[in-house]
Amino acid sequence: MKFHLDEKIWLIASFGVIIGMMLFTGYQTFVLGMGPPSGMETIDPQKVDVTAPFDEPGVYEIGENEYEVVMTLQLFSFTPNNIEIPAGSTVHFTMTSKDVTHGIQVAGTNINAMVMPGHIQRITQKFDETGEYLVLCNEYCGTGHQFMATTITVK
Amino acid sequence: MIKNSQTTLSCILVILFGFVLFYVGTDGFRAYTAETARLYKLMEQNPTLPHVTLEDSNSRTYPISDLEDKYLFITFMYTNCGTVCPILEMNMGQVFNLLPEEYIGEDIVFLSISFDPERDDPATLAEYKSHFYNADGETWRMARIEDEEELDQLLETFGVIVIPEGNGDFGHNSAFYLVDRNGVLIDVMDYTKMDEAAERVISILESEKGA
Amino acid sequence: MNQFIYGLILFIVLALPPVSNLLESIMIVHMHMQMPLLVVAGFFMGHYFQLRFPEFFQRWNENGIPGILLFTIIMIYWMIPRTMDEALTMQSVQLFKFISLPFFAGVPLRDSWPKLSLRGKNILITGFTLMFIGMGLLYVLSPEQLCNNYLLVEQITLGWGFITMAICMVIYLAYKTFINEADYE
Amino acid sequence: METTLKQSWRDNAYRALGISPEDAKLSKTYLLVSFTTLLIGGLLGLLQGLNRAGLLELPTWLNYYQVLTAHGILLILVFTSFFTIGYFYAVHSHTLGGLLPKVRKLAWIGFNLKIVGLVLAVIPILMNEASVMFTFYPPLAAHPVFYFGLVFFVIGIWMCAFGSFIQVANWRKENKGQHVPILSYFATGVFVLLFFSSIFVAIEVFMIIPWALGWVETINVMLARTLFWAFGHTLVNIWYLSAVSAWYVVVPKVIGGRRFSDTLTRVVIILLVVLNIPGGFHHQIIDPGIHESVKFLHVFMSLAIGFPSLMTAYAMFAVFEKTARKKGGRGIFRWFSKLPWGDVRFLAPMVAMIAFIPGGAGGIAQSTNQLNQVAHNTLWVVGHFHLTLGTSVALTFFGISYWLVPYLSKRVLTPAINKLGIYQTIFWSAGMVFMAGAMHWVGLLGSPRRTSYTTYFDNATALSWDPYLMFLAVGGTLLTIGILIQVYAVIHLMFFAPKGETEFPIADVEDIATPTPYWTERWGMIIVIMLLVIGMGYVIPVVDMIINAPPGSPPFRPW
Repeated sequence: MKFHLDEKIWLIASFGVIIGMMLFTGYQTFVLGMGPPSGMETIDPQKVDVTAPFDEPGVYEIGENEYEVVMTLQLFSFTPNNIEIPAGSTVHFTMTSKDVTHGIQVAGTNINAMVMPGHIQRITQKFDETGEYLVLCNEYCGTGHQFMATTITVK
Repeated sequence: MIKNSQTTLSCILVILFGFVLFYVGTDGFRAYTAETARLYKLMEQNPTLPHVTLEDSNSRTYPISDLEDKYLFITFMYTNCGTVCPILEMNMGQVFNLLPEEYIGEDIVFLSISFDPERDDPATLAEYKSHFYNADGETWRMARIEDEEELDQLLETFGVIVIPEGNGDFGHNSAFYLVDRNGVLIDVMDYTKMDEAAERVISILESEKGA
Repeated sequence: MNQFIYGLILFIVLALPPVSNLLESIMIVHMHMQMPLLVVAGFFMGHYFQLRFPEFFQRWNENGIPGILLFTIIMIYWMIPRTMDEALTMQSVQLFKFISLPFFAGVPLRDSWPKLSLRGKNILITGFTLMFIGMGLLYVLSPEQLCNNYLLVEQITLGWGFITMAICMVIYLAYKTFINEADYE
Repeated sequence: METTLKQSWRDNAYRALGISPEDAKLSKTYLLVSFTTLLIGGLLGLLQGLNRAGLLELPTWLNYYQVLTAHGILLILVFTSFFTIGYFYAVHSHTLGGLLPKVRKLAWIGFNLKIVGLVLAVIPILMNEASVMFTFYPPLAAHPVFYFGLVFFVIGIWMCAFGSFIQVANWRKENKGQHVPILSYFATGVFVLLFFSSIFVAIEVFMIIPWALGWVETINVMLARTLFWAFGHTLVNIWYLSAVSAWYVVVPKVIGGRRFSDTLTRVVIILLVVLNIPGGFHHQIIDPGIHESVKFLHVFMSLAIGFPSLMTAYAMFAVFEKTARKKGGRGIFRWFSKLPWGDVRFLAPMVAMIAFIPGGAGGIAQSTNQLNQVAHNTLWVVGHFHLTLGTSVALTFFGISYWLVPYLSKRVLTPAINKLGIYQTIFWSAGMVFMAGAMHWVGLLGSPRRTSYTTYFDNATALSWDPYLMFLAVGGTLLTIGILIQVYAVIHLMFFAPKGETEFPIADVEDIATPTPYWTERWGMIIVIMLLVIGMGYVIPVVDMIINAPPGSPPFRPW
């Protein structure tokens, strides 16, 4: 195959874009620790209520300005709901689903993760700005899907 | 014709090279896994126990040298393990049963060492011990090594490799370790061959008696 | 010459510590990606050696058999669980890996492959297929951890990787056997 | 020499005689079903758009999610597959010298199986027994009949794939050593992908059926989801590859130019076939249970698909420029005016290609890990595939219909219908600019996909999305007008347009073109490489999902 010069340039540039995206993604994931949520722990989806820590979902202070939210997602609600935390705190979410596949998304933040039955999902976010954040389920889960939402209030 | 013989010669050379490569690489066709290679090396070196401080299921803290006037039959485990450790400990119990009672506690002490000191506190160890009816806390002790450095040194000396899996579990290799009265590692045995291990221990103890 | 440069670039990229660490952190990637890529790098670089030392290859590898033997030996050597482990823990073995795979496996493969008869090629592929099935079964069924640096689940994954490759090669062999290319070409 | 002479004589004979009535009937029937589903699916889409914007409340007996399931299945699965099969069987008939009787028979069997499957799948949806979306993620459990329908549909597709393979193999036997004509080569790529990717969904459905019937209690949720995306993502790319065939081969002829390098075209097809299936993992970037390093390797596998597309972009613009300059076009950009913008057969695919520029860029963006986390499951994604599938693919298919339908029905494209087609394209483009544009933007703000109208209890953030959603409704309305025009045009061209001969436009390669290497014809080897790539992508995560599986999930029916 014979390549023209401009074709060569284009192909190298294309390849460069792809490799560039790769390197940047890798740098963010492995050096900055910004990888996508990938909780590896598993749980019996039918026994969530009796398995620690999900037998007691809630907001726990685990350090200075550091909170853990142990959360279950179930057909059309989040437990706990209407969470309140002080501004500037880092929140670690530990979540699982009691029934079907859900998704958690907090508008205005980078929180976006699939929460699936049998798997424990983790995601961490620092809330600096005060306000009320909308938390919603972004994976279709049934008739009441559009009502599956709650809020995080940062004070 | 000359060329042909050269090719034959190079064939032979290549095969020879391969033979040497495999011979060196597998310690003379003996060790095909790093684990067996490790065992051969351990047996040749006979390392001595480093100084470590144990905290056992009865919350007693003492250096391992306190036990050194006796033979030690050691395994490495962690209580949260759902795969190999229960089998390892169960098999250890069988060896325990196979030994004549006269030796137990007198000439030999069984010791299960946890490499997960964070979770395996004395209470957890005591609970775990209760699953193995012959682990009495005296003649068969379960202990952790709280000091990270000491633990690492012991694991390294005995060539125990522990890889955290990230979800609270560990991948690790398993074997029976036999240490003599001077704190020298004298044998590493397959943990699935309890009879062989028991025989080996008995023969050592008996020969010592005879001498 | 281009090929030599591509091969060299590939070789250098693979040898970069972050790349090699990443590839070696997963067992199956270590064996089925890094190692073959090293061979591929050697395969490309081989062209240069062929041009540079045509005498040598002509004299010592006339019918391709010594080369393919060397290739096979090196490949088998790196399939031993122990060598994988030691490549991670011992500098010298690591070094040997980066030299042997491209230069003792990739280069001779480059020189030998075109010299082999169709039958020879098929025998080689069949041999590797059988070996892969064997290695696959070993890794999948072994209840013990064969490599100290890799977890049991990675070992099973590697086993299935071997079996997948074997299946692909069986399909290839079947395609070669049952489809008569002369019907189409 | 003699054989080539004979060959070209035969080609000319077929070209002169046109397609045989039986082959035409087959393709026409496929296309008719295709555009009927487009009409139904499109109208359902309008309902959704209006509801989502808060303008229309659906009656209680018609659930939003029911409508969405039907819309997805009809348009992503049925409209596209029937069109593609109708199109490529016409291609085979034209370029390979008529369909073999057994191949035609296979295609009819496939047709009937697919119709049976379609009916079986649609009935539970209509009864609100299968509101599981076209992705049907377990543990959502639809009525078992829904899954039986899918099985029939997949087997129907396999029949058509086998038919295509037999036809091509037969041609190659009769034309030893020659390259398969380029459009049939595309067809082979498409059917290879269809066959192998649908194996994954078949495995998934056979996992689900005993579970949906209650024979087994639980299912491995992660595994089912992964198998789905091995199929689901490839499916979308199959339609894309079908559209690309028209870009490479048909469009150059329509504008009066030559094809870009034959070798490059075939290499692009091979790359798209080989690289495609593991790309499905970028739908699971923020899933639990897949390790970060595996996800990283998959970024590469996903982005690699972008490479052949970028090659395509170059090739297309090279052809345009060359042709336009030959016609006297000048300047850096002024030559654009020399292209036949008034010809719908060019305009529709051209707009489709332009839409693929932002569409493809969005695809590259959202298949990288961290960027995906921003866009995943928001309306951005819906906007993205309405650009790629809804515009690049659909509009190319529309463009094809303006010559394919009259070619099959032995009628001609009248200037009036051509003009109508231009309007159609304008409506469609404008509708998509409104709808997909609004979707992308509001998606970045966080508005989720797959949800009926909601303000989340009058949440201020959610209320602020409403103005954008209004654009979505406007776009949806324009698109519906576009669909009505399109379906009218197809019906007209099929049954009412004036009789006559329409050409099947296949561009020739450049005279100076270098010959294509023969290895491009070795499909056995290409398939083996494809399987190896699939193995590279899937062995690690799938073994992990099986070995480290959590206890499974029982079925749920939360609607």
